[in-house]
Amino acid sequence: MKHVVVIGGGIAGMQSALSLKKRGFDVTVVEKSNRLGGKLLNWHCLFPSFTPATEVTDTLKQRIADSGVEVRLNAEVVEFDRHHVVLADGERIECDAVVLCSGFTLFDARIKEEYGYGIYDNVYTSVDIEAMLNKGRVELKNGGRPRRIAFLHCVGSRDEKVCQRHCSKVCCVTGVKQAIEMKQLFPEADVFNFYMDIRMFGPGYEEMYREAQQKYNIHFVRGRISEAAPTIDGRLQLKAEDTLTGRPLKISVDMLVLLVGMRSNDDNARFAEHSGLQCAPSGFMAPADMFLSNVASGVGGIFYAGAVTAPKSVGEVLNDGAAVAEAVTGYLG
Amino acid sequence: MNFFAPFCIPFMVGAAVMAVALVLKYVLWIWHLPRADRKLLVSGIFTVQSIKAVGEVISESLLHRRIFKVNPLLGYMHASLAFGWFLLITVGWIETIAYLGFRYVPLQGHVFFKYFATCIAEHKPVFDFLMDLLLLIVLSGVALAWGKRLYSKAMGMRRTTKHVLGDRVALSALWFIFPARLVAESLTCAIYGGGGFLTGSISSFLAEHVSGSLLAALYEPSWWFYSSMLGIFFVALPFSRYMHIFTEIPLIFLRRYQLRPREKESSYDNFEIQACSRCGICLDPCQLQSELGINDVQSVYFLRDRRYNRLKLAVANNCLMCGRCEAKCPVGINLNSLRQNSRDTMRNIPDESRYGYLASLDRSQGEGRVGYFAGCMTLLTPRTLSAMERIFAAAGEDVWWADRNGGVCCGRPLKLSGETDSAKKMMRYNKELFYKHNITTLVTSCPICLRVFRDEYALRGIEVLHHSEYILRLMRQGRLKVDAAGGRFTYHDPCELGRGCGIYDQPRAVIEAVGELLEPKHTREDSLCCGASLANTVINDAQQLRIARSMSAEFEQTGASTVVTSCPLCKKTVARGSSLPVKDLSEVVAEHLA
Amino acid sequence: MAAIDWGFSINRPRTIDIDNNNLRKSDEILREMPELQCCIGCGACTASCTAGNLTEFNFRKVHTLVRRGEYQGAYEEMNKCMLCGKCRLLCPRGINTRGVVMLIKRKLGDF
Amino acid sequence: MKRATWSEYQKDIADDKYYYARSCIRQNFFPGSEKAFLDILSKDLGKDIFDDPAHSSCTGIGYHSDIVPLETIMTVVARQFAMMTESGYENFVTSCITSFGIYTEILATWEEFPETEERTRENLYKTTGREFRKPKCLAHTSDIIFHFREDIARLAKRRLVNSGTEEPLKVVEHIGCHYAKLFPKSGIGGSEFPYVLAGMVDAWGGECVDYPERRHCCGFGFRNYLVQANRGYSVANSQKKLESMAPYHPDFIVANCPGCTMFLDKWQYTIAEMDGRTYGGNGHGIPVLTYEEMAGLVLGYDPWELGMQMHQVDVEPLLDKMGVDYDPAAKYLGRNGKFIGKPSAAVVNGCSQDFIYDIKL
Repeated sequence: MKHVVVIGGGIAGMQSALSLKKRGFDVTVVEKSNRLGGKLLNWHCLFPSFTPATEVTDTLKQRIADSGVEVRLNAEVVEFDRHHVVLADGERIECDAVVLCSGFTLFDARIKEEYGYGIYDNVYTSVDIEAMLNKGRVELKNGGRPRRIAFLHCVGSRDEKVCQRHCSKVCCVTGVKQAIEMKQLFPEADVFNFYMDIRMFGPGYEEMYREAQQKYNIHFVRGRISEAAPTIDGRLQLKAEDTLTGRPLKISVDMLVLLVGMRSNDDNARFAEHSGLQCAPSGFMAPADMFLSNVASGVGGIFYAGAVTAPKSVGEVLNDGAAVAEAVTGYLG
Repeated sequence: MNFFAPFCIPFMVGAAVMAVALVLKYVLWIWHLPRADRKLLVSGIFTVQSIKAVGEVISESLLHRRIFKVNPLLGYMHASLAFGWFLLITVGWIETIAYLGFRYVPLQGHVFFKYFATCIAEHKPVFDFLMDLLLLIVLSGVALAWGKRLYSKAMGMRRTTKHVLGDRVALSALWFIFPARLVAESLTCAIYGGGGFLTGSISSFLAEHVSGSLLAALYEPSWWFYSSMLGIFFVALPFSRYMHIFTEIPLIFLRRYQLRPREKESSYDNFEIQACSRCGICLDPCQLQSELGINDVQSVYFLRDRRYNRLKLAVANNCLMCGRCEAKCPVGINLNSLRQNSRDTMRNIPDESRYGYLASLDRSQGEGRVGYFAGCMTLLTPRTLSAMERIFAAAGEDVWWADRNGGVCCGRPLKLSGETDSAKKMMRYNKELFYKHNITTLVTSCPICLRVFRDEYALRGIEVLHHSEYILRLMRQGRLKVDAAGGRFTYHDPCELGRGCGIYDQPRAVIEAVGELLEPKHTREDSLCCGASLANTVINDAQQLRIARSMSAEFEQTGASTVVTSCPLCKKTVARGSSLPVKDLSEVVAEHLA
Repeated sequence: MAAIDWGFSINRPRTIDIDNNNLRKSDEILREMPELQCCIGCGACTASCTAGNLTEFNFRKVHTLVRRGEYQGAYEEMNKCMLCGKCRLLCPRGINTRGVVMLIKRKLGDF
Repeated sequence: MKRATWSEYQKDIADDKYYYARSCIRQNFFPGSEKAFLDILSKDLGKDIFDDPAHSSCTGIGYHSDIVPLETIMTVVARQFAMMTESGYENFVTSCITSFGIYTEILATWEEFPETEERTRENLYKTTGREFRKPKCLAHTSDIIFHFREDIARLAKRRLVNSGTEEPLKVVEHIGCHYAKLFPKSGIGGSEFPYVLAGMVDAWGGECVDYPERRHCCGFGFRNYLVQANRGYSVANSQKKLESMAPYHPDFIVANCPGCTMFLDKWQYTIAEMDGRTYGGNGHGIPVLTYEEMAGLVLGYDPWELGMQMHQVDVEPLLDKMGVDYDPAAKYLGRNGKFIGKPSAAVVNGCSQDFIYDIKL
């Protein structure tokens, strides 16, 4: 039986492994952390349906458990080619094909220091908010309820200044989703979303956006926040341009949420160099082509699934998992 | 003979209050009429119009001819109550005279004649019969009114008016008056004998089955009850919807003298407003009611709120002003004009500086005796514009294009919203523009503009035509030839063009010159509104769309392959609601130019 | 006392100061017509505007400023509108634009 | 204060042997400051600093006002470096933030476009016959004071505390835009959280105020000030900062840029006269200090020696708070003991208005 190693145990890795197993391959999932699920484990609800993220991760984990896929946890890959995957402890796993599902890295919001993440209280990232929602306690540092919340879109996306030119695709939708969640938790609070463009590309997203505006009275201001500064009463003063009126705008908020983008993994370049793969200018892995071979790499026997090639939504990642099995089957016969 | 008994007091008080209130109201209203209206009144009073008015009073106020047209049963109900009661009073009067000869009998003597006549031994069975018959007719009306409360559909009404408390009190009193009279008269007959086929037979039944002492005990209270019901009703009448019973009479006269509601609220409006019986006939035609379930803004509620000074802007503004209810109002109240001048009162804020930017503006082009005013909306339906261009060219007409490059709005939308004085500024601007370019004919594709050009602009020396009229004229003059290529069309009457300007036949004649015309279920005077009317600034987009979808469905049922209309706003709206292609009349003509 | 000509005055800030703006009327307007919040700033209303093609009137901008609590001059701007209704036919978000004009005027004009 | 990030922006500052370049405008508005800097360095800290009479203006104001072309200013800067080279120094220290920005920008330009450096060398040689070496270390004078802030703290005679309550003084620090906003790496603490002045305040016992408009420009803006009709913009920017800091009740403002110090001081006078608004305690303005004056006070210098009588906003309330001994009668006496003149009473110093202003709106 042909052996395929799936690098990464997030949802892309799990779905790829399941699809490959179904097609009769011997599959090993190599995950560097101590559990399967990847970044989605930290997520509370998924847009636009507000489906709990655990519904996806738990189901996939259960299916993996039932499928007979071999799972290697705490196993970090240092290098690989089509026939070998080398782990940090020096172990070499022999295989016939490799599916790289190593996903993405979250943008470190501290780099945009003008927004004060890690400097001022009550500046959070979208990831922090999901964690707080998971804990069931969203509150200010002092335990209070926010009266005014600002979301800033495109933190670490579409920003030459931090060398992240690409759009991270999901943050807009997440921003709208979290704004609604905040409004549900704090109906008395005013929520302002500061955006450059609102990109509602998927089914039900635009509808959710509209609902956020009309039903939840969330204010959308087109303009990027230039800086955050503390106020005398411990809040944050934000400056932006309200570009639709052509006027600068100043506002104090209790809570600032930065919608952090996805950036490419630092490993990508190393993997690419070792295995002869191509990286896109964004640093994400470049598939063989954008249309007909979008889960294949330029190197036979090495495949991609999920956000390792570009920022993707959960649904798209899962589709990649199914598609890669088809591509691997074509390759291994 | 003594014509007083204590039980008469409630009736006498009621009648007195009513009389004073009515006289006061009418005198004040007439006193406050605008000077021009008073002039019309004086000059009309000794003309044949007064005689015609008397005829109309009989046919409408008593016989309710127009309600008969809506629904015969509903008509009978109203007529039996109004005319029946009228006859009861008249015949009762004659009866008194027949018994007592010509002598002074106080009012209560006539009304409670049966009570006071017990001392008269002589009986005139003819009157017993007549009076019983009339009572029966009125009672049948009351029974129908009860029935209408329970099952209004039988009278062709899906919905009935929700009444205010005062109306309910008056209504209850009214319902009890005639049964109370029947009981009182029957008891009287049971004790004293007499009575016709109705009261007589009930009294014999009572005499047989009820002890004499009980009858005696019930006798006085029954008259008290009857009198009280009358008293309550009369006191309530001037302050409730029953004010319409009397008010319709002066209204008919004033209307015959050409009095109408004006741009601003005036004293005359009182006659129209208080002539509303709140019959609720205006409810069913209203598409806001039937499609959107909005049930507190219709004309009956609007008039009621205005009458009691509790009109809200949201109610005044929430109306398509499609005119469907006005066309059906049995009293012929000018509902749109009244709503219009209410909006004026609530929204008109004169501002001299407003629209100062219009001065010296002229973006028109071309030269010709015929001017074409596309209208703002037509600029969003460029097919109409190019079709008109081809039609003008085919007819060899030199045209002055007033607003092809963007002009100034005709002013009607603003007027519809109540900002009357500001709207006049736009009207003045356009009027001057028309005169400046020396046109003799003004053609417009927009019925909204047409309406205001005709009603308000007073364009002396300029003939104002809707493009449907103009095209038909060209065809009849032989200047425009179309090939009868066939095709199955259905036509939507725009509210402003049909009910607003009375133009129904011209567009139809044009369509029939090209192909077959299939009428939708609601058509001509009864046509439905597309829902996007500029008169309504309250309903939202989804609600507009719901109206558009429901009314468009009728076009599909005709089997036509194209919907034709002649209003850019209707065209855009029907196109949203319909799966059929929607074309302006001019497009159809331009496509079939021979 | 001597008179001194400075030759300049202190420029007033152009900043929209959400903290110090009185948002009461803006809130009332949005409560009465929540759909106004749906504006995505496409500008179709302003592009087609009959009055806006004759003046500086910019419906989109004025209602956005009103939503931010900037009422100064908004009533006068809205008064440039002819209420012709073209914008309502174009708004991709289905906003009752004529209703918005009337509502803003009513709220800011206090009638 | 939660500012960990400042430590990520550090630069090498030489420990000794400085070539000193003066500022054009400071010598007029804060004449004691540059002398104080030279005294602190040479007398208190025992460093070698050369105040070269042969150096010139960097022409930065002319450059930013579109009067001096880039080629010209590069050659002028090259001459400054030539003077430094000829005097045998390689650590260039400039007293002006505008100049600091100019030097930084030109050095970066030469780095990116070596051909411009070659051309400049040619131009300099052709015009003056001089040659130069680029400085090994370029620093602003505030960088130097920051560098020795602990030494100064050890030598301190006073601290930045209220002598009555021993509470730290509340200090607004303002950094000139051209210090680190052009090249964040060129300033200590970068552009978002510059630490150069805050470090001094922390070291000498004061407490910095982190107010919302902390990073905002003072409004000088060269052309905004130089053209009279544009001054309204300039003053509006200072006002924005003052309004933002006022709720924190700062005891004084310290700035490291000649223009900022001047405008934050003088615009307070203008605002007070025009609008009657003042931002400090008791209806007074907020005193504005240079970092040398601040260091001088800490080291026990006489305030009139430091030139503090030249401030628009009176510094006496601050001196009283710090417990500085001073002779009020000596305030307006020159170094030769002669009366140097006295400014008119001003609203910003708590006096009633005695002018009618014709303000064009």
